[in-house]
Amino acid sequence: MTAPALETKALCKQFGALKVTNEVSLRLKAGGRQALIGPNGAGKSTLINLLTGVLAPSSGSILLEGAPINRLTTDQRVALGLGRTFQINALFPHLSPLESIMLAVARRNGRLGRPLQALHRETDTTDEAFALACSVGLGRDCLRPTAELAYGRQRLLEIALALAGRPRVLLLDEPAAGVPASESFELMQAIEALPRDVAILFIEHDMDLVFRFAETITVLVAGTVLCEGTPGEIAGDSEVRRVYLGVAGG
Amino acid sequence: MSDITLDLARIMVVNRARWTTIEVAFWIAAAAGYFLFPAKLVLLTQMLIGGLFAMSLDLLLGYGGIASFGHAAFFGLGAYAAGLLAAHGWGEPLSGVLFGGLAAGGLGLAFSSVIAKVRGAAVLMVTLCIGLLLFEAASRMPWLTGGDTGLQGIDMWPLLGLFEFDLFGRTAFWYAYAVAFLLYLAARRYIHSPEGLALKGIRENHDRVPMLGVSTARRKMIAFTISATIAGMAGALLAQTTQIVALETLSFERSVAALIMLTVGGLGTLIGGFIGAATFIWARDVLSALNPVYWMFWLGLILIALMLTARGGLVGALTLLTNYLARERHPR
Amino acid sequence: MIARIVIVAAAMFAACISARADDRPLKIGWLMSYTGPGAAAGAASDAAIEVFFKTFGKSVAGRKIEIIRRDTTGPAPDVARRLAQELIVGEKVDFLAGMDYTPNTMAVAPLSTSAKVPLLIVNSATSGILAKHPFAVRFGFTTTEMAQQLATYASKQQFKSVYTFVHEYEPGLDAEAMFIREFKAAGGAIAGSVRAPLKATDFSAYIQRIKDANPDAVFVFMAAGELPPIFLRQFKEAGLDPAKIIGIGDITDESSLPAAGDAALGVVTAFHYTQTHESVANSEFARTYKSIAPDRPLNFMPVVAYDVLKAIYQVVEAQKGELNPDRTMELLKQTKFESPRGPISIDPATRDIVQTVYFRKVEKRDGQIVNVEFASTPDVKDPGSAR
Amino acid sequence: MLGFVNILLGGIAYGFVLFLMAGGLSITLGLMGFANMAHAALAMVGGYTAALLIGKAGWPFLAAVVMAGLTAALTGAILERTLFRRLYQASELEQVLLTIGVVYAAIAAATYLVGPEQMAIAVPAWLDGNLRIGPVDLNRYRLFLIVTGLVLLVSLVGLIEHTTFGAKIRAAVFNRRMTASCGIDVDKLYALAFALGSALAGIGGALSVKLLGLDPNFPIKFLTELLIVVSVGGLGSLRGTFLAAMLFGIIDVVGKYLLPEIGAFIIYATALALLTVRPQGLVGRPR
Repeated sequence: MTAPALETKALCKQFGALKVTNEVSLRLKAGGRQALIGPNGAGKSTLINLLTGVLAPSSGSILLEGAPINRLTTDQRVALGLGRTFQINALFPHLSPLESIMLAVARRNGRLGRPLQALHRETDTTDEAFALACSVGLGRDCLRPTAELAYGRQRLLEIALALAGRPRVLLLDEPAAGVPASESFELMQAIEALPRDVAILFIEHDMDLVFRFAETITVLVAGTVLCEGTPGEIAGDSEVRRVYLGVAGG
Repeated sequence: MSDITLDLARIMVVNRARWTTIEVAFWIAAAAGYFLFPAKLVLLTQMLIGGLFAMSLDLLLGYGGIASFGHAAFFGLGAYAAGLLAAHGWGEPLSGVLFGGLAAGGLGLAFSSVIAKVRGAAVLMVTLCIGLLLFEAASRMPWLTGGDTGLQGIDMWPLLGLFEFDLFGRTAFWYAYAVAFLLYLAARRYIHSPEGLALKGIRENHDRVPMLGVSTARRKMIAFTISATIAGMAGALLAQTTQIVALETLSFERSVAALIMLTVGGLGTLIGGFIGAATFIWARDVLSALNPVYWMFWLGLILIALMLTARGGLVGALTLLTNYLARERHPR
Repeated sequence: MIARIVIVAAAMFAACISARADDRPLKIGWLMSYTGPGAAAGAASDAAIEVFFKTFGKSVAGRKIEIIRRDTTGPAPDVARRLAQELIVGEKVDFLAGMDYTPNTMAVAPLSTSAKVPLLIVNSATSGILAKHPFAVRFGFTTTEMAQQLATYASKQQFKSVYTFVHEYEPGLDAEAMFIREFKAAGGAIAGSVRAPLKATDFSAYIQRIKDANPDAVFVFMAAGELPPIFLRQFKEAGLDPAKIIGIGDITDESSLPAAGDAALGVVTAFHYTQTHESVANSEFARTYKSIAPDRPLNFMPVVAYDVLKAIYQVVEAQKGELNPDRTMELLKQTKFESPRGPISIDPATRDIVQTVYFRKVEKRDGQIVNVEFASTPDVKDPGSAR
Repeated sequence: MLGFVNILLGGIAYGFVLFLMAGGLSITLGLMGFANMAHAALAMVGGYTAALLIGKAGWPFLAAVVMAGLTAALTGAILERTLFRRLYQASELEQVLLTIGVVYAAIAAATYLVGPEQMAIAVPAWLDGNLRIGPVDLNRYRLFLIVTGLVLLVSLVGLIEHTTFGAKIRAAVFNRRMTASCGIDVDKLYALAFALGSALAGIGGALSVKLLGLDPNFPIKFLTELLIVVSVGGLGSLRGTFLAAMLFGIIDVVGKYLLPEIGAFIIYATALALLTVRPQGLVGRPR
C-alpha cells in the first residue's frame, strides 16, 4: 500500500491558550481529490500555513509521501513536491506571467545558482513555461505585466505557478474566491485538467465546486475535524448540516 | 487559439536582455569624454568609479529591493585591501583589483546571513551599523590604515607592464573604463540570468518566492556577495588611481552619495547608476568651483526638486524620450 | 566621427601650450576647506587674500594675479588630489598653495613633485612631508617644534609628572612622541597618555583618567576647530584647573577662544602667532584685516596665508614674471621677511619655516578673553619626527 | 570609586542629551513613519536661536530655550507643509534623499547666516559649576539635563499614550484611511505631530549646545547617532528611545573610560547585535 501523498498526525497549533489547530489527523491518498470545508475561523488557513511551513506546529507531525517535513523550510517543502495557491493573489506585479512561471521552472531544472548563465540562452525554460501558460489558458496575455491582468486570469497564473514545480500534492486555497461567473468557466476547466497523479486538497466555500470535484470531504470546525466522508455521506450528515449550514435537524 | 506563438515568446525574452540606446550612448560618451575633456581625466575616472559603485548598490536596491545605508563599507574595504597590497610591495593593478573585490565579497558574504534575516527599515539600520563599525575600526588602527591621515605609499606598477600610471591620469582613465565596462557586462549577465530573475522576484513579492521552492536566503547571499565584490573593486580602482586611501571611502556620506546617484540616475536600470554618478559628480564639481563656500545649498535644492518631481530618475525620463522619438519616427 | 573629435581636441591642446608668453596671468591654485569641519579655515584665508590684494595690488611684474579657489571639503585626499590634478593640467597654475590638512598635503605633494609646480603649505603640521618633495615649502608650523618648546618649558617649571592628551592623527601622534622624548630627556616623568578620535565630542571619560592620574600638568594637542572649547569646558566642569594645561596654540585659537570663555583662563600654549602680538607689521595687518572682515576672528590662518602670497609675490617679481620652477625654489629658499607673526625665514636645507615660537597665557583683558605673550624662543626650526 | 560615579553620571547625562534630541525623531520617524534625516538640522535651528537670543539679545536662558523650541516647530511645520507632506506615501528611500537635500541646504544656509565659527551658549550662574552632595560633586548642568529629560519623558509618554491627541496620531499612523473616514482631519493632525517633533528637536538642540558644541555641520555629525538610538530603541516607542539613549550614553562614556583605544566601536557593535536579535527594537512590537 503506497504511503499517502500527505498525512498529518495529531497536528496542533496554539497561540497562548487558544488552540487554533486541535489534534488534526488528515490522510490525503496519492492522486486523491479531497476538499476541506468549514465555517469561517475554523482554522483552515492556519492548517495550510502549518503544512507549507509558514507556521511551526506546537505538536504533531506532517509527512509528505511518508517522509516527515516538520523541520524543512517552506522552499524545501515546495522543492519536495508540495505546491499551493493563494486566496488573495500574491504574484509579481511588474513581471509577466511568462517570467513568473520561468522562475519556478528554472528552480525545478536546477538553473539557479549560476549568476552568469544567460536566461535567454536556455530556450527549454522558456518553452516549458510557455507551454504551461497555454495549458491553463494564459497563452494570450503571458507577456503583459501581471498587474494588468484581470483578477480571474491571475487565479489561473496562481495554478500555473503551483504546477510549474511539478508538485506531488497541491493545496488550492479557495481557488474560485472572488472570480465572477463569466471567468469561472476557464478556471473550472483548468482545475478539471489537473493531472491525475497529483493529490489535491482544496479549501472551498463554493459547494458546487466541492461536490463536483471532491472524492472525500473533511469538515473542520473550531480547529478540530468534525467528520470525514464521501460527498454523499457529508451531504446527508445532520451534524454537518447543523454546524455548517445552521439549519435545524434532518 | 492564442495569437502569441512560442517564437514570439522566445523573442520577447531575448529582447528584454537587449542593449538599450541609453546604455550604448553612455559608454560611447564616456570614451569620447577622454578626448573632449583632456584636463578633466581624473574627474571622469572618478565618475566611472562612482558609477560602478552605484551600480553595485543597484543590484541590491533596484533589483532586489534591499536598501543599504552602509554600502561604503564594501567600497572602503576594497580600497584599503588593494591599497595595503600596493603599499606593502605588490603594486600589480589587476591582481590588486581582484584582491579588493575578494576582500569586500567575503565581507558581503559574511554579513548577508545577518542582513537576510532582517526586513524593512531595520535593513537600513543594520547596514548603517556595519558601515559605522568598519569606519570606526579603520580610524582606530592608524598603524594599519593610516587612520585619519589616510593610507600612503601606494605606488602602482605599470598596467600590464606597459602603461605607466602618470600624472595626467591617461592610463588610470582607460584602466577604470575597462574594469567598469567588464563588470557592467557581468552585472548585465547576472540580472538577465535565472538568478537575476529570482532577485527581481524578491523585490516584487518577498514572501511568494519561497512558495516557488526558491530559497530567499540563498538568493540574497549571492546578490550580496556579487554586489559587495563589485563595490570592493570600485574601491580598489579609486585606491589605485589616486594612490591614497582615506577614511572617507568607508563613510556614511559616501553610502548616501551612492543612494543619491542611483536615485538621480534611475533605480533598477543598471545604467542608471552610471548616469546618476556622472551627473551628480559633475554637478558637485561645477557648483563647488563656482561657489566653494555655499555649493551645498544648491546641491540640496537640486536634490529636493528631483525627489519631488522625477521619480523615475534620469533614465526613466530618457527612456520616455527615446520611446517618444521612436514612436515619432515610425508610428505603428 | 571619432577621428574628427580627436583632431579638434589635439588642436585645442596645442593652442594652450603656445600661449606661454609672459603676458599670461599668474595663476595660483588655492586648495582650502570651505565646507565640512574645517570651513572656518577657508573663510579666514579668503579674507587674507583680500588683504594681500589691498596691500600688493592685483598684478605682479605685469602679470595679472589670478587665485583659483577650490574646496577640498575637509580631510579628503582623493578630492584634493583630483582638484590639484585639474589645476595643474587644466588651469596650468604656476603655484599651488593652501593645504590645511595633512592627508590632503600628502595626496597633492607627489603631483607637485612630478609636475614641478611649487607647493606652499599653510597649515598641515606633520613634519615628514618636505623630505621627499623638493618643490614643497612649509610656511605653517609643525606640532613637533611646538611640543619640543613645551617640553623645555615644562622642565623649567619643575613639573615632575605630565599627562599627555592628543587627537589621534598624524600631527597628534608626532606631538605626543616628541613631548614625551624631550620631557623624559630633561628628567621629567609621564603620568600617562590617552588619545581621542577626531570625531569624539564627549571627553568626560578621558578627563576622568587625567583626574585619576593627578599630574602636575597636562600636555594637550587638538586640531583647531569646534572641539577644543568643549574639551576645556568639560575639563573645568570636572573640577580641574585649566592653568594646569600646557598645549599647542590650536586649543586656544582666537576662532574658538570665545566659545571656551572662562574655561580657558590660565591655559599656557606655544604657537607661532598671537593676535595681541605687539609689532608694526601685526597692527597694520590687523587694521586692514578688520576693515575687510570685521566679525571674522584674526588667528594664525589668515596670517600664514598672507605670508604665502607675499612670498609668491616676491619670487615672481624677482624673476620679472618669467618663471622657472627650479629658480623659483632657489628664491623661495632665501625667503626672509617680517611677518605679522614676527621675523620668518625658510631653512634652505629642509625648505621648512624658521620662526619665533611664542609662549602665551590666556587672560581676561578689558572684558575680552585673549592670549597674552609672556616669553618666546627665536629662530626655531622643526626638530623632525620623534617616532 | 569616586571617579566611577562621575563617569556614570557623565554617561547618564550624555544619554539624556541623546534622548532630548532623539525624542522628536521617535515621533516623526518612529510614530509617523516619515524618514526625516533633517531632524538634527531642526535641532541646529533651535541651537542657533537660543545661542543668538542669549548672546546677542540678552534673553534669559530658559526663555531662549522655549523660543528655540517654537522656532524649530515653525521651521518644521513650514518644511512639512511645503515638502514632506508630498512624500508621506513615498518610499523610505525617497523620504531619506529629500530630507538629506534639506540637510545640505541647512548646512550652507547656517554657514551663510551665522558663519562657520563655533557658537557657544552662556549658561546662567545657577546652572554653572558643580554642586557638592556628600563626597560627590555633581555638575549642575548635567543634573538640569537629567531633570528636564525626565520631565520631558513623562509628559511625552502621557501625551502620546494617554490623550485623545496621542490616540488620534497613533490611529492615523496605523491606518490613515480608516482614521480619515472617522472624520479626523489627518492632514492637520500630521502637521501638528510634526511640529511637536520639531519643537522637541529645537529644545534638545538648544540644551545640547553646552555639551556638544554648535557649528553648521551639526546636522551631519549627529545624524547617525540619532538614527541608531531611535531604531535600536524600537521605532515608534518613546520608552524604547529613552532606554536606547541611556544604554548608548552610558556605554559610550564608560567604554571610553575603561577602553579608550576602542572608543565608539563598542556602541556600533552593541547596536548591530541588538538590531539583528531584535529588529523591531528593544521595546518595539514585532511587525
